Amino acid sequence: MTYPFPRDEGEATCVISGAAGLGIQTVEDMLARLVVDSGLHIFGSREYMSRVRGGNNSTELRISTSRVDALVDRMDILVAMSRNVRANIRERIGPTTVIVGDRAELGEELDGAGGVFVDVPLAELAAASGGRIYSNSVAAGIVLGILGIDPGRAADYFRKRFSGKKPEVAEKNSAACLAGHEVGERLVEGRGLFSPENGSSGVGRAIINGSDAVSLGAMAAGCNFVTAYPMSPATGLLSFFAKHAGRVGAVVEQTEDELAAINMAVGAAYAGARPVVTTSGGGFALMAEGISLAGVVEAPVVVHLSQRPGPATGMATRSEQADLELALYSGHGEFPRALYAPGSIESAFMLAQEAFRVALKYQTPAIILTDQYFVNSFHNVCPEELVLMEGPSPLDETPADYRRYEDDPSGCSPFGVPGLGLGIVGADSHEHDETGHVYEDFKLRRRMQDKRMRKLRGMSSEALPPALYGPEDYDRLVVCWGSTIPIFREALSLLNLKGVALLAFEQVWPLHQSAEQLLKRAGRIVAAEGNSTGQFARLLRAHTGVKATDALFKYSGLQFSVEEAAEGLKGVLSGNGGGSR
Amino acid sequence: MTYPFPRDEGEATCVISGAAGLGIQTVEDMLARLVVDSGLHIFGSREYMSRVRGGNNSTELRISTSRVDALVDRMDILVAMSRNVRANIRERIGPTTVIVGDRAELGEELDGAGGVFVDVPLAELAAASGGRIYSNSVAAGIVLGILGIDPGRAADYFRKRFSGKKPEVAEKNSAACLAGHEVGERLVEGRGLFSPENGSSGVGRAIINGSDAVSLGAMAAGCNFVTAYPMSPATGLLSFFAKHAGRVGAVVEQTEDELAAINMAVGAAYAGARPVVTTSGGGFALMAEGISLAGVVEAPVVVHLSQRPGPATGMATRSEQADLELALYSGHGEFPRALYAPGSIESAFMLAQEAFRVALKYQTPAIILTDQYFVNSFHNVCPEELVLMEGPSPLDETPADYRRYEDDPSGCSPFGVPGLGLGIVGADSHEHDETGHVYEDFKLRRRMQDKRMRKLRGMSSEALPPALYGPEDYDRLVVCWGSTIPIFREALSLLNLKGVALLAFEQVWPLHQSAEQLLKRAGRIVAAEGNSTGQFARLLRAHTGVKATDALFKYSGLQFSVEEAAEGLKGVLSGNGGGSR
Amino acid sequence: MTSNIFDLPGIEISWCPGCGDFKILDSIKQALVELGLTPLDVVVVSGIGQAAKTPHYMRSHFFNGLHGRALSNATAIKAANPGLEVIAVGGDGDMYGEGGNHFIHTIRRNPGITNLVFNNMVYGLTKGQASPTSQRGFRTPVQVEGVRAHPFNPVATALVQGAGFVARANAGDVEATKDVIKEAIKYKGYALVDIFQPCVSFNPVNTYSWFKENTYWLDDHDASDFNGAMALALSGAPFPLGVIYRGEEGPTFEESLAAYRSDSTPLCRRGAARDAVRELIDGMCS
Amino acid sequence: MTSNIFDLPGIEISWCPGCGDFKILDSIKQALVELGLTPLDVVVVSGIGQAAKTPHYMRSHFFNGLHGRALSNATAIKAANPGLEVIAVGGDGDMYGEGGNHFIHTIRRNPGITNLVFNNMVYGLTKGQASPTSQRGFRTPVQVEGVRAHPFNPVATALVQGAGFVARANAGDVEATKDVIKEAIKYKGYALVDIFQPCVSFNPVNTYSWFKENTYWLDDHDASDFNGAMALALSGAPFPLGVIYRGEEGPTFEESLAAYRSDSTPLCRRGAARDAVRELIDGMCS
Ligand SMILES: Cc1ncc(C[n+]2csc(CCOP(=O)(O)OP(=O)(O)O)c2C)c(N)n1
Ligand SMILES: Cc1ncc(C[n+]2csc(CCOP(=O)(O)OP(=O)(O)O)c2C)c(N)n1
Ligand code: SF4
Ligand code: SF4
Ligand SMILES: [Mg+2]
Ligand SMILES: [Mg+2]
Repeated sequence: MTYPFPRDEGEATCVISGAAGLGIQTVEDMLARLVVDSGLHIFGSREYMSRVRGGNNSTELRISTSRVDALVDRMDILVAMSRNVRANIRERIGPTTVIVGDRAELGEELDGAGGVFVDVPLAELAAASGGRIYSNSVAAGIVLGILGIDPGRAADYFRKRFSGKKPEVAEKNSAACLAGHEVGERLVEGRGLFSPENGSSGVGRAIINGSDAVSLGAMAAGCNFVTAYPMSPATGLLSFFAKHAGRVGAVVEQTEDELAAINMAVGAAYAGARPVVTTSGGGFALMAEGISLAGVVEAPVVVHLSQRPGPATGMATRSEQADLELALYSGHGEFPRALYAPGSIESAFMLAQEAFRVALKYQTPAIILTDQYFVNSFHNVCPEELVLMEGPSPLDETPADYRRYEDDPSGCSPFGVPGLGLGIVGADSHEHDETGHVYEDFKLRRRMQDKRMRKLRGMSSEALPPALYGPEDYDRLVVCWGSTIPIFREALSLLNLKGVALLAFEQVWPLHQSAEQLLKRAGRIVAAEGNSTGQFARLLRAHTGVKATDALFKYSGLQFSVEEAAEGLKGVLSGNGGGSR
Repeated sequence: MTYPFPRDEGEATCVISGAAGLGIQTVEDMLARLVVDSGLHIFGSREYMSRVRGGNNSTELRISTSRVDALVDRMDILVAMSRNVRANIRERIGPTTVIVGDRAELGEELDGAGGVFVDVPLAELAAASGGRIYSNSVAAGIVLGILGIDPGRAADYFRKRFSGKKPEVAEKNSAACLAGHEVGERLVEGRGLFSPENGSSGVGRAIINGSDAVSLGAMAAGCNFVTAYPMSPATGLLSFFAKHAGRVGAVVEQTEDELAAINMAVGAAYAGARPVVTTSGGGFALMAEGISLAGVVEAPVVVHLSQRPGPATGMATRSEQADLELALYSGHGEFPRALYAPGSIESAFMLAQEAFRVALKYQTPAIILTDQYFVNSFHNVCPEELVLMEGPSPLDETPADYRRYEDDPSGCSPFGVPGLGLGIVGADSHEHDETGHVYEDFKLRRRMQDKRMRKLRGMSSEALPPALYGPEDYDRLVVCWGSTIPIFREALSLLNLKGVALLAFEQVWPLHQSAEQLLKRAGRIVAAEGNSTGQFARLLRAHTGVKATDALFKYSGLQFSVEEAAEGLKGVLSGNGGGSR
Repeated sequence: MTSNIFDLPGIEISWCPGCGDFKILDSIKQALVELGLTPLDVVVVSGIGQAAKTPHYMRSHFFNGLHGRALSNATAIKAANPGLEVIAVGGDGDMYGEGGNHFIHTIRRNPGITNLVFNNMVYGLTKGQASPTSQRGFRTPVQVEGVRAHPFNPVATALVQGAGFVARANAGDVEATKDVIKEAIKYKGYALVDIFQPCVSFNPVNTYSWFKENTYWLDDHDASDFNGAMALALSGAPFPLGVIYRGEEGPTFEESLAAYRSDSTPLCRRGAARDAVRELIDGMCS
Repeated sequence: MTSNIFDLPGIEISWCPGCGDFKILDSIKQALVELGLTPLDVVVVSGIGQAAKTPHYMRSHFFNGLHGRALSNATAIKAANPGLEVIAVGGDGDMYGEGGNHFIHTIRRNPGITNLVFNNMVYGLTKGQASPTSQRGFRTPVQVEGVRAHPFNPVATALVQGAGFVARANAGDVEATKDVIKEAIKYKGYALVDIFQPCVSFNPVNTYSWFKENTYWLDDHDASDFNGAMALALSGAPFPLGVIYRGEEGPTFEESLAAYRSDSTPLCRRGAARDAVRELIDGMCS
C-alpha cells in the first residue's frame, strides 16, 4: 500500500504522542539532531500534562528544507505511542495523516479518527531489541525511515547521549532504532520524504530551545547569580545554570520560596553581582514587593517570567500570554522597568543580553517575558546569528566621598558596590537622601522620585522598535508580541493579503516612539494575543490612544497554530469577526 | 495687644504641632468633640513621622459653621508644642498666623518665621496643674478659649476618656485645660472666634475618621472575618475590629505575614465567612498571588488597601495614590475585580458595603483604596447620612448534586459552602471542571475562563457613575479619584471658573459607561492625582481613548491642600502648565 | 483497600504507578471511615504538589489552594466553621519550604486541624529538585553536586513551636499509618503527621526499602513525655514512627476566639451585626 | 560609650529615649572596633522595624531592605562577595514573623553571616501589636484579650535547624552583649544572637528590670554540648544568657558554591563568561 505522505513539499510534520515517562524527549532530541545533521531545518514544540507518568503528551517536529520556527496544526505523521490519544491531537488527524501505532496498545481507539492507520508492533520490535522500554527508539527509527535519514548516525547519537551508562544501553537503543528504520523505509517504499540532496550544509547547526536561549543570553551578558524556586515552565533556566555554575562562575541557589529568590537577587545586585531570577506568574506575583525594592534601591535585577495560564495555579504546564500587565504594574509605588518578549531563539539570546544591559545601565529591574510554548520549543539556528553584545564594563572603585544616590540628569547615579573602593555604599528601601539614609523631607522625596523616573526617558530613547513585516503601505495591521510573532508572520505570508502587515513587538515596555505613528497609519488593527482581554492592545491604547479594532485572542492553554492564526485573521479581516479561541 | 484672628469668616484653622508622644491625639479628639457639641463643623487631618517619640507631627483642625472635609494650607492658629517645627508647617505661617508657643521650649526658632508669636508658659502652667505631661491639655484649653467654646464640657470629656484610670488623671487634665482656656480667652480679649449663636443643632454629631468609616461599612455589610498583618496606615481597621470582635461576632486574627492574611481570607470566604484584609502597598504586593487565588476559586474577598508612598518602604506614614495600577493588575492571569476609592466619610461607609455586596454577588475580589491622608482624616457627619444598605442574604443549603462552578449566563454560580446542605463543595486553584476538580481540557478551560470573565459585564452594568460637580455644559474637566475629590471640589468652587467642572470617581474599576461620554465632552482634561505618572488618567485613556491634556500630580508624601489644588488648576487652566508637586 | 464512602468514582489518578501517595490516600480514607465521619463532615485542604492533589482523589469537601498556603486556608476554614473536620495535606516542599512560615505560626496558633505531610524528601511535581527534607548529598538537576543544607526536621521543629500532637508514619505501612492518622484527627488541637513517602520517579535513594530499613515503630514510648519526644525527634536514622508526642489538649485557636464566646453559630449562618454598627456610630456622636 | 570609627556624626536617632536599641547599637559598634574591623569591611543589612533602623545610625556599608527579608539579602551579599563581614539585624517581628521562613532556611544553608535580633517581644514601629515572641497574656490594641499563641522560641528553633552558633544576650548588659556579638562575628558560619531588648513605649511588661530578673548569664556551660544547649534553649524563665551553643565550624554556604571552586574573585570583579557561552553553543551544534 502507498501511504499519503507529503512528497516534494520540502516539509513534513511529525507528531509523537504518548504517556509521560516513555522517553519521548529522547526521541525528540535524537530526531532533531539527525535532521539537522542531514542539512534540514527543524522546529519542535512540546505540550504536556501536569504529571510525571502516564497521561498523554505530544511533541511536534516540523522538518523542512527552509527555516521553520512556528507551531502548525498540520500533522503528516502521527506516532501514537500510548492509548488515550487526547482530543487536541485527534482533532488534527486529517485524511492524509499517516498514523503509526501499535494496535496491541491502542486497540481500536483511532479507528474512525480519520487518517491512514499503520499497525506496527512497537512493543514487540522493542522487546526483540532488548526490552519494551526501547519502544521510543523503535518509533524514532520509523520516523527516520520515513524521512529518509540515515539511521547510522543514530548509533553515534545514542553513544554520546548514554555515555555515562553501560554501553549496552546505547547498543539496545540503536538496535531498536534500526528495527524501526526498516519499518519506516518500508512505509515509504524505500523512498524517504527527504533525500540527501534536500539537505544543505548552510543550515544552522545549533539546536536550542527558548529556555536555553534565554539562559545563554544571560550568561553572555555576564549573569553570575541565579536564585529561583522551581516552577513550571521557568525551571529550565535554573537547571541550566546549575549544571554550568562552576564553568561560568555563577552562584546558583534554589531558595525556600520566591520571596527569598528575589530578595537574594536584589542583595546580590547591591554587592555587584549580575543576578537573574526565573519564575512563572504565581511566583512572580509573590516577588512583587521585591521588584519594588529593586526599583527604589536601584538594583539591576533581571527577571525571567515564563508565563502559563492563570489565575492562580491555572494550567501548570500550558501556555498563555496573560502576565504582561502583572509584569508591568506589579510592585507598589512607581519606578521604571523594561520588558522584553522574544519571539525567536535568536532574539531570546539577544534580548536576554539587552535586558541585562538596560538593567545595569539604568539600575532598575528588567523582565524577560516568555511562555511555556516558547521555552519548550526549539529550532535550529546558526551560531553566527547568535549575536554576542558588548559585555558588562568593569565597575569603578568608589571614591571616599561616594554617595550611592547622587543626582544626575540621566537619573543614573554612578554605580558603586561595597568592597570596591573607599566609599561607603548604602541602599535603602525607604525614601532616602543621596547617601541612602532614610530622611523624611517632602522636597527630597520629589527630587528622588523624579531622579528615578527620569531614567525612563533614556530607556525610552533606547527602546527597540517594533518590527514591521509586510507592505510598508499597509492599511491593516496585525499587532502581536513575544512568542506569537513567528506564528502570525507565517500566517500572514500564507494568506498573502494585500495591504496587511504585521507589527511585532519584542520590547513591550517602554514602547519605542515609532509605535504610535505606525499604528496610526492603519485603518484597522487586529490585536492578536495569547490571553482573553488583549493586554498589549490595552497598553498600546493607553499610550498611543490607538484602539485595536479587532481581536484575536487565544487562551485555551495551547498556543496559536499557524493555520489557526491564518484562519482567524481571514475571518477578522474579511469582517466576519475574530473573537477568541 | 490685638491678634489677627479670623473673625466673622465662619471658619478658623488651627494646627497643633509637636513631638510624638506628647498626647496631641488627645487634644485633637477633645477639641473635635467640643467643637461639634457646640454646633460647629470640624475637619481634622494628621501628618506624622515614622517614629514613636520625638520628631514633629501635626494635626490640622478646621472649624467652620458649614461642612468642611478637605485639607487646607491656611493656618490661623499654630500651637507649637515642641522645638524643631518642620518646614512643611513653617512654610504655612502667614502674616496673620497666631503662633502659640512656649519660648522656654522653642527658644528663638520661630522668630522671623512670620506670623505673630504669643509666648505662653505651657510647661509652667501644666506643672501647676499637676505635671508637665499635661501641657497638651493646656494647649487644648488655649484653643478652646480662642474659639470661644465653653471649657466646662472638657471636664466631662476627660472623665469619659480616662474612665479606666484614676480620677485624678481626668481632674488634672481638666485643670490644665482650664488654665489654658484662661490664656486663650485673654488672647481673644474675651471674644471667642465663634459664639454660641454660630452653632447649629443640625450639625452632624458623629466624628468619624476614614479608617473607622471603612470598618463600620464593612461591619454593616456583615464582615465577620478579619485577618491582617500590621502595616501603616492600614492597621486601624484591624484594631477597630479587634476591639469589637466579640460584639460583632467577627473572627479577628493578626497573622504571621500578609500571605497568611490573604490566604486565610480566601479560605474563610470558601467556608461562608465574609472576610476583609487590610494592608498597604507593600503588603498588598505580597498578597498578589492570593488575590489571583480568590479570582479563580471565586471567593468573595474584600481588601482594604491604604496607600502610602512607595516604592518599597517608601514613606511609611505619608500619603500617596500610586497603587491604583497595582490594585488593578496584580495577581497573575485574568479575572474580574472591583475597585472603590472613597472621598468622604459617608462614601467610605457606603462603598465598604458596596464592595462586600459586589464581592459576594460576583464571588470575586473587591478592593477599597484609601490612603494615609484619608484614613487619618475625620470630619463630622450626620448618622442619618450613613446609609445602611441591605445586608447579605442568608446562604442557601446545597442540594446533593451541587456543583460549585455550575455555568451560568451571569458567570455567577450558586454559592454554596461546606457544612450547609447536602452537596460536596470544592474549590480549586487550577483550572477545573464544574465540581472544582482539576481537569486538563482546552475547551473546559475556555468555558471556565469565559464564565469568570463574564461577571465583569454585570459588574460594569452596576458600576457607580462618576459624580459631576460644576456646570453641565463644561468645556474643561478636572478628573480625580478617591481622597482628592473633596479637595478639588473645594478648590474649584473657590476658583469659580466658567465652564470648568469636576469629574470625581469613587468607583475606579470597572468604569461606569457614562465616563467615556462625559470625558469626550471636554475640550481639556486635567488629571489631578496623588502620584507621579497619572495612573488613573492612563486607565481612562486605555478604556475610553480620551487623553488628559494636562496633569497636576503630587507625590511629595503630603496630600494636596485646597489652596495648592486651586493654584495648580489656575496655572494649568490658564495654560501656564501644571506639572507635579 | 476495600471501597468506602470517601471513594471518588470514575477518576483518573495522575500519580505514578507505585507512588507512595496511593497508600497514604488509602490510609486517610480508611481512617475517616473508621472514625465514622462522612464526606460532608470533612474538608480536605491542600496546596500544590503531587501530595496536594489528594483532595481530587477522594470524595469530601475540598479546598485546593496555592503552593505553600494550605495551613492558612485550613486555619481559616476551621475558624469560620469549627464544626468541620479540617485536614490539611501536602508535600514536604509545600508545607516546609514555600509554606514554612505558616507551618511554624500555625502550630503556635493551635487550630484544631490535622496536618498530614507526605514527605518524599524531594519535589515530585516539579520533577525532582531537592526539598527541605532531602538528605545531605542527594543529587538532582539543580543540586548537581548534592544537597548540602541541613535537612529540615519537621518533628523537632513542630515540638519547639508547641505542637500538642506530633507523629510520624510510613506510607508503606498502610494499616499503622491509618491508625496514626486516626489519632491525629481525634486530637483536639493541631496535629502533625509527617509521613515518609517513597517517590518512585525522582527519589532513587529514599525508597520503600530504605524507609523500611531506616525506621522503626515506637513500642512502649510515653508520648506524654516532652523531653523524651524531643530526644526521639532529634535522633537521626533509624527514625521512630508512631505518635512521638501527645500533650494535653489545651484550648484551640477557634475556641479562644471572641467571635464564639457567646454564640457558636458558624460564620456562614450569621447576618450583619447592624445593631452593633448603629451603637458604635452612636458612640461616635458623644 | 566612647566614640569610635563606626559613629555616624550629625544624625538624629528616631528611637524613643531610653529604648534598649541604643544600648545594642553601642554593643555592636564596640564589638566591631574591638575586632579590628573598619566601616569598609562591614555591611549591615536590615529589614523594617525599629531595630532595623540600626544601619542608619552607624557608619558602614548598609542595605536596608524590606520587612522580613534581611536574611535573604544578607546571604546573597555574602555569597556575592565572601570577603565582606555581613551582619543582619532586625526585630523579633521582622526576623521571626514576616521573615520566619527565611530564618529557618537561612540557618539550614549556613551562610557566614551574623544575625542579631533585637527581641523586644512586641512590634515597636507599628505601635505595639504582639510579636511572635510576645509572652502569653500580653495585651495590645489587637490582642485585646491578651496573646494566646505559644511564644516563638528562636534559640531552640535555630538549634533544630542546625545552627552552629546560638546565643542570647540582654540589651541592658552592654559589655556582656558586646562580647557575645564579638563571638558571633568571629564564628565562621551562621551565628544567631537573640538580644532581649526593652521597648519603653509599647512593652510595659518586659522591662529592663523584668529582663534583669528573668535572665542569668551562663557560667561554666559547655557550649559544644548540643543536648545541653537544647535543654537550656527549652527552659522557660529565667532565660540563660551567653553562648548557648557553639558547634564545629563546618563549610559555609559560600564556601561550598561551585562559583568559587577555582576562583575566589568576588562577583563584582568578574566579567562575562563569554568563552563558556561559545563552548556551550558549540556543544549544541552536535
Ligand atoms: C508559588 C509557586 N511556586 C512554585 C510552584 C511550583 N511547584 C508546584 S509543586 C512544587 C513542589 C512540590 O514538592 P512537594 O511539595 O514536596 O510535593 P510532591 O510533589 O513531592 O508531593 C513546586 C515547586 C507553584 N505551584 N507555586
Ligand atoms: C510587608 C510589610 N508588612 C508590614 C510592614 C509594617 N511593619 C514595619 S515594622 C513592623 C514590625 C516591627 O516589629 P519588629 O520587627 O519586632 O521591630 P521593632 O519595631 O519591635 O524593633 C511591621 C509590621 C512593612 N513595613 N512591610
Ligand atoms: S513523581 Fe514521585 S511523588 Fe509524584 S506521583 Fe510520581 S512517584 Fe509519586
Ligand atoms: S517603640 Fe519601643 S522599640 Fe521602638 S524605639 Fe520606642 S522604645 Fe524602642
Ligand atoms: Mg515532596
Ligand atoms: Mg520587636
